[in-house]
Amino acid sequence: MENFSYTLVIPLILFFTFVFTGLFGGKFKPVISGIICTVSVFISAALSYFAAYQYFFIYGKADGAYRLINVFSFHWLRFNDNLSIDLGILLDPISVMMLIVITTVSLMVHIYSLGYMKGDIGFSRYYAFLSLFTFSMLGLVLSVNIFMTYMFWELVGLSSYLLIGHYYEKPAAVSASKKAFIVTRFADLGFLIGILLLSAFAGTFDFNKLTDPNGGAILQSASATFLGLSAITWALILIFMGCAGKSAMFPLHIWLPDAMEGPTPVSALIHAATMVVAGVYLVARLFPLYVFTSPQALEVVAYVGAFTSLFAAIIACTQTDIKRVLAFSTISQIGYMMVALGVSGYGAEEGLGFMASMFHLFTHAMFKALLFLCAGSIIHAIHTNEISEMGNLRKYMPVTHITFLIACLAIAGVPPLSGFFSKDEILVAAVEKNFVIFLVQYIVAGITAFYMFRLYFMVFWSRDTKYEHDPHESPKVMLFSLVFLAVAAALAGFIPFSEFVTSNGVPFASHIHLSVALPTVALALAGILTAYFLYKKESGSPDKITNSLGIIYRSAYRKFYIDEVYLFVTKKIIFNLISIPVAWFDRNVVDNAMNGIAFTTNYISEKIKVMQSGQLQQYAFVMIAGMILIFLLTLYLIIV
Amino acid sequence: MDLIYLILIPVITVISIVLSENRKQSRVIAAVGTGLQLLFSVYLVVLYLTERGAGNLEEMLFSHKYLWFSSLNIYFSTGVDGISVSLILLTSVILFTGVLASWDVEYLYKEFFISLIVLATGVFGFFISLDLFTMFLFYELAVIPMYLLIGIWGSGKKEYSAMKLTLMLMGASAVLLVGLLGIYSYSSPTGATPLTFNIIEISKIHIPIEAQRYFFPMVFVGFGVLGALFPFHTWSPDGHASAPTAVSMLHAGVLMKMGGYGCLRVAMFLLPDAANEMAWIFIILTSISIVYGAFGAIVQKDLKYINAYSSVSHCGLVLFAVLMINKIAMNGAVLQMISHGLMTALFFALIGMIYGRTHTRDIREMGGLMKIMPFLAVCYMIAGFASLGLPGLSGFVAEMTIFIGAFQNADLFHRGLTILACSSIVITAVYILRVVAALLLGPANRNFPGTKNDAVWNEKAVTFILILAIVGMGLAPFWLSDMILNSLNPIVQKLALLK
Amino acid sequence: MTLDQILLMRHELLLIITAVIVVVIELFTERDNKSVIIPSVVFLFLLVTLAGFLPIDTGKLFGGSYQTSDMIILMKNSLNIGVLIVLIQSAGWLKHSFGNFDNAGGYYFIVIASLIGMQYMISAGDFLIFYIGLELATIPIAALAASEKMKRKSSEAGIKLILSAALSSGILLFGISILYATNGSLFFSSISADNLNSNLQVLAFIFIFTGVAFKISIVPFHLWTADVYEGAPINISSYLSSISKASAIFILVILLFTVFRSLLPVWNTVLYFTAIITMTIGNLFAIRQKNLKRFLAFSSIAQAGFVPLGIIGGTQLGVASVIYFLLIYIFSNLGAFGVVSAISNATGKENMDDYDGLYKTNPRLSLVMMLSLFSLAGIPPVAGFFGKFFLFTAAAVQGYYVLVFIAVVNATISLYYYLLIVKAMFINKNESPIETIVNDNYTRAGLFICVLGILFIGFAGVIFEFIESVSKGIS
Amino acid sequence: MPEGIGIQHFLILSTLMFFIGVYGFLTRKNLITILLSVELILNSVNINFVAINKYLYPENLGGHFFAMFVIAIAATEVAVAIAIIISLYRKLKMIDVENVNEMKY
Repeated sequence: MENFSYTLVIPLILFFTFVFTGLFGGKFKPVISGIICTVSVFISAALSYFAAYQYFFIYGKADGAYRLINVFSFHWLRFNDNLSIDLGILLDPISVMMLIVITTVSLMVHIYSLGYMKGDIGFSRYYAFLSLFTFSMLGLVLSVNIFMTYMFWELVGLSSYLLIGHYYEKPAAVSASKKAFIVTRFADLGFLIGILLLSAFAGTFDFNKLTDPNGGAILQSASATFLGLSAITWALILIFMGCAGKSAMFPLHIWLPDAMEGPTPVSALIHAATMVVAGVYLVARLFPLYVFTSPQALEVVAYVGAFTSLFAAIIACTQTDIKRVLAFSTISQIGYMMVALGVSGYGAEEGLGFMASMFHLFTHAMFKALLFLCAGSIIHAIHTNEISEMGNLRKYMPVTHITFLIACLAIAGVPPLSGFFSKDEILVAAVEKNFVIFLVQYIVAGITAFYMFRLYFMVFWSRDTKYEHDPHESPKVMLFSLVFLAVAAALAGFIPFSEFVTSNGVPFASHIHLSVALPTVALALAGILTAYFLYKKESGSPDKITNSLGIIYRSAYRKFYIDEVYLFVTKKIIFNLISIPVAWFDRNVVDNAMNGIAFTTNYISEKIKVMQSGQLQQYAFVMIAGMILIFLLTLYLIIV
Repeated sequence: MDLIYLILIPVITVISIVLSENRKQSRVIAAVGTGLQLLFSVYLVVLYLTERGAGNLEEMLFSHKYLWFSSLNIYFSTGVDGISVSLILLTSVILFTGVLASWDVEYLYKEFFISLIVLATGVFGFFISLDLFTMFLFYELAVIPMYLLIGIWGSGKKEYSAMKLTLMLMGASAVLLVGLLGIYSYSSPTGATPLTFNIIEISKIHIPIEAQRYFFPMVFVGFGVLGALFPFHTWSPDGHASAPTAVSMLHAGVLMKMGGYGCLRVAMFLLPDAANEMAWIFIILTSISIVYGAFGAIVQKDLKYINAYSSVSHCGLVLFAVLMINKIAMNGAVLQMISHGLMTALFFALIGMIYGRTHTRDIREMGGLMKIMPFLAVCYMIAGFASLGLPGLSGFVAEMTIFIGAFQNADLFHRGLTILACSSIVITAVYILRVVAALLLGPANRNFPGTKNDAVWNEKAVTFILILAIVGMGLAPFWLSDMILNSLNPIVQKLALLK
Repeated sequence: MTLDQILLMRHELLLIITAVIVVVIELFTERDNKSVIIPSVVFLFLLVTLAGFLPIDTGKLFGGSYQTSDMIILMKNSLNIGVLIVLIQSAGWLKHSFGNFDNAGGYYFIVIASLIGMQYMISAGDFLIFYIGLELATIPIAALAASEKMKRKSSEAGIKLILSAALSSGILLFGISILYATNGSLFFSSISADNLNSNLQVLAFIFIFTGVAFKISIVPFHLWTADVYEGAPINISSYLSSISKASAIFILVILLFTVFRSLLPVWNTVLYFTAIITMTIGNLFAIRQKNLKRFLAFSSIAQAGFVPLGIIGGTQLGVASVIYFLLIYIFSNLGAFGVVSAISNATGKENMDDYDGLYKTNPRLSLVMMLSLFSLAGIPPVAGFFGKFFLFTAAAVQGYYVLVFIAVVNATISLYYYLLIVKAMFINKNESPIETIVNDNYTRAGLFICVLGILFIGFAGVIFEFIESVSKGIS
Repeated sequence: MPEGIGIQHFLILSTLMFFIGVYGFLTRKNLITILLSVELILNSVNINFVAINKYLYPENLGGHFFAMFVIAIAATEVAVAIAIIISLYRKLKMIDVENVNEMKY
């Protein structure tokens, strides 16, 4: 029989690399830590590919369906007979697929960073944290237990925090990392409460039991209701809140654009390819639960995803920071994945959306990582993020140019690049289920093409910018990654994804739906053309348009003031209206109440000192009076 | 195996310190004595586990009884279960690191170490006592040295803080004493047996509920004050802020745990009816503690105040969990005690070290310490992450156990407040990251007086031991958790039978 | 009457002999050789104290006018120990105050005479002996209180003590006369044989209670205390606050448990309220005091307020805890007074501010002071904790939870002001602290005995067991 | 035994004396007078004892003895008190009780 126990090495090797480089990274030359980490990621990636091969082609199938394989698990923290936090490894199509995504992108980023981060004083720290992140992300996808997911969920948040704050002397980076952590932490609160609710009703944390369509968890649920929705719906919505936080869904998306303060390879790895799709992954992981117990929750997922994708796409058109454009594009694309899950059903063909979502996750990881790495390459060359300061870069950086173009075409959904296939499946799934959502996604596809090519033209064409010193193409290690990913982004669409990853594990064959594909491609081309005319050559027309749009443009540029709202809530309400009053209350009311006891005692003491007047006769009087009082007291007692 | 060594070792250490001739000698003696104590505690844990592994199902292991006052039926009776064993281990770890952290004490060094160890003796005695009398005795013994330690070696408005702390804790012990005496006076319902202070014996009888209704609040509040129960927590911020490093460590790390332990072992165990009946009142108070402490911490500017308020919040969680009356939550309570003890000790140790270099604790005056003293800064970050409940560190284990346990109670009241308590993890993140950002990150602000060197060996040892414990507990909580879970059986059974 | 019977009074007889010897020594020492009196008297008294512990018969004398029991012997022994400490501690004062020990003989004679009065008082079997003992215990002390002829305060203390004492004994006597009127007997045994229940008897009880409560300084009969303690020489104050108070409590216990046994409900109530008010008033006044003698006066009032917790309910356990408490109290209080006296003799400073930074210069004195104060406050592991705890236990077992609660709260308040002194000694900074004092051996010995008592009486369960066993007879 | 005079007369007399004594103690300013008031109280007690013994319990002499002792002790008390008053007078040059208040509060 199959033996997958080597998969244990996939995450653990990275953990040990983290510990090793973290503790001793300062002891030897920085590049050595980089190489150690890269090698271990390579080992991890190789094992992942091997595992994927074994799973998908040899051992994974049983009775024509891919099944869950519990490689191993042990009780890490036992609460009672049913509830325990287990650590272990679970293999199923999506987790194996994620293994590929994570290790591939991570490996590319590791290699890329050897060039990109060269000379950085925090080089070995950077690599240690990259290992930590990859470890946590792998742990997350391999979880056997929802609480294990939560643990690694937090850990990826931590590594994201650490990596965003890599340039910790830059106040912007510090506050961005803080913001990312706190916003996702807030979302995780929802996740946690969701888990608690879920465990209270389903009585288990175990994915095997939770997601078994015939299992007790699903059958037992939906008994209690609260505010009109069943408890399980609440639980799933709350868990989705956690996903929304991690995956930067509206309104919890605000941390992602700021997270671009981190080194660009980090953005590629964490904030484009892997961590931000953890939310999608989790919804997919709990998908049977969503489908069978709570269609409402699934609707929430779909609508939030749709709105976010539109919202972020609009903002992306207005941003002038190359990484922020990509960040909003990421948010928008994740919205796609959420929509796909939200409109999906359970089963082989019925689960088209599920498949499409995972497919898009896969392709998106490739081309978005590529985009970010290209952006990194550009920033590496000219040391700025502002696209207004770029232009005509195709002359200086040919490889970057070509790979960037491939990625743009892929994301815009131009066939035969990968994005076309996955996006098409999503739209097909949507049109079958909910036309409004389909329409939104359809429009977003056009906008996506527009803003990506706006970016492309402004950076690589446009005006002939004078640079302080001529930009140069990036070193070979970086280009290697770019090319590798470009190939992946171009070809990934040809993978027959529905043969491997489906909601219930049963493979099916998917095809292109021309009725949906053709209009979409047409719209994408329209978007590209618009961008071409507006931005190919430097002209005044974009400014005219923005001026005519006026307040709409300004508010989109300011990201619809969501940040300001948050700032208001945190600074004005939490800080000024809760915390400061609480602190004041504590110091002045509670504390003074305690001091007041002491004060009163002293006060009484001061007031009664006249009793001790020094006058002998007064003493005698008190004595006699006291005696009489005692007598009266006893008399009273005797009478009563 | 006689637990009395846990008392004897510190006592001998104290005597040796008295006889020592100079500063070097006394601190070495202190370190050796507390180190021995630590080894002994580890040995105790090992023995305990082997004994349990061998199938010993007695409620208390290694129990001994020495007759003390026969007419009052007072024994010096000792014994440990998983809960006390783990807390003893915690205490000895923190004591040892506390001594190391005070390596450079110069002013009245002998007295300092003596007071410190006397304090710890009180704590050890408290945890091994099975008799309410000795328990109370050790409780007070642990509180009083605090006055001197803060008053003499403290900083800031130390006299005020020391007095406030001592009086509030002694006031609490006053309330507690009445409760304990109440339990004693009802400890022989039939009159056939003499009245007793022995916890195990009392747990086997049933105190009338009318009496419990009076004594439960007294005992709970009495211990609760030590566990920073709202609104009786105000001794804690001032006390922590003024105390010297090692004292803050022991105080927040260990002393406050006596409150939680007492609530669990005495209030809940011996007065179960009233505990079931009146828990809701205290659940509300502790919920307030949790959120209130966290919010209070957000705006503080003094590092120690931040931690003090954070302790209010975290210790509130302990009592909150204790009141949830189920095994998981109570397990979480004990885990939280240990976890909070370790990380808060680490925090205070680091604050002390940073203060020793910067001569300020105001976060506005510092910044970019990561650049200036990277070792301390990294350790501080780890402490912070432990505090905000990051997986892999101890805080996560404890908090999650509490939340899961608390959520097992299937009514809206408990669950609603559990959700409220959960929200503290977000607020905790806010203030921890605020401190981390302001203190460690950002451009280096070198405009503080004092030296700018990084940690020296004893400081490294302190942080290393504590972080090791935190990580150890965070990575492998199972053995600790199982040890505690089994020991909770009698308590939970007694409470649940009456529910 | 045989010799054996006479020897029942061994304690008193030995004391009388000692007193006579003291006079003889005083007469036959040269004027510039008076210092020899101190060691000889202390040695003599040490012998007397030790002799008190020898086994002895119990029984009655003079037709029941005089009685002893194991408990009474224990009480006497405790008083002896206390007086021994006082005598030792007085050496410094005698030297300092009267130059060359001029009045040492007289002083010792008077103190011993007063002790004889107390012992007779405790051993009294009828009201006559009781009254004589009481007066014999008080009047000489008034003379001593006024003995510092150069100080106005001393005379004031004397006159306040003698006049209030006279008034209180007048009241006491009036009470006795009423009791005599209702009963016709002055013997305790025959009075207690009657069932006291008439209102007149209650009235008599209250008069008598007032007289004794005055000696214990139970509020509201306490007002003389602070002034007298402050004005009188320190050793007299410590004698008054420890020995005199303890003896009065002993006799109160005996009276309540034997003579007024049948009025138990009445005196329970009376004690209940007076206990509360005594503790509270004592504490409230003590908080503000700056003069240490005055401070200790109020502290001793507050301490006396705890005693009724043991008496109330009238149980054997209670009596045992009262005796135990007092035994510890004597040591603790004498320890505190001993330090104050050592410092006062050397420097004349008696104010709390003067003690700032004392630990720096006089660590041993400070430590003794701290231990004594902790013991008074009832902090473990020193003996005071055990004393208080057992008192509270005795009351709690009887169901007086509210009273216990108030008492414990008061104990906390008392901790506050005891800590003020600790703070002064250990924490407060002082530019010019009291210089290092070289104590003579007497002071050292006196303090050493106190410290021994404070440290070990609590731990020694046997002592409490012994007290508990001898107090069986009373209830 | 005089005709028409019963125990109640003595008791009334003694009670009056007692309270007059108390009153005097509380109101007189001169220390000597206060001392006299104390004597009044003690003598009222003596009357009590003697009268009660004589009228109610003539079979034994307890009351009489008691009275004797009280007289004797009162004398010593007065002796000491006077001595202290004299010592006080030497310092204050007066014996007004209101001036004996150096120590208070």
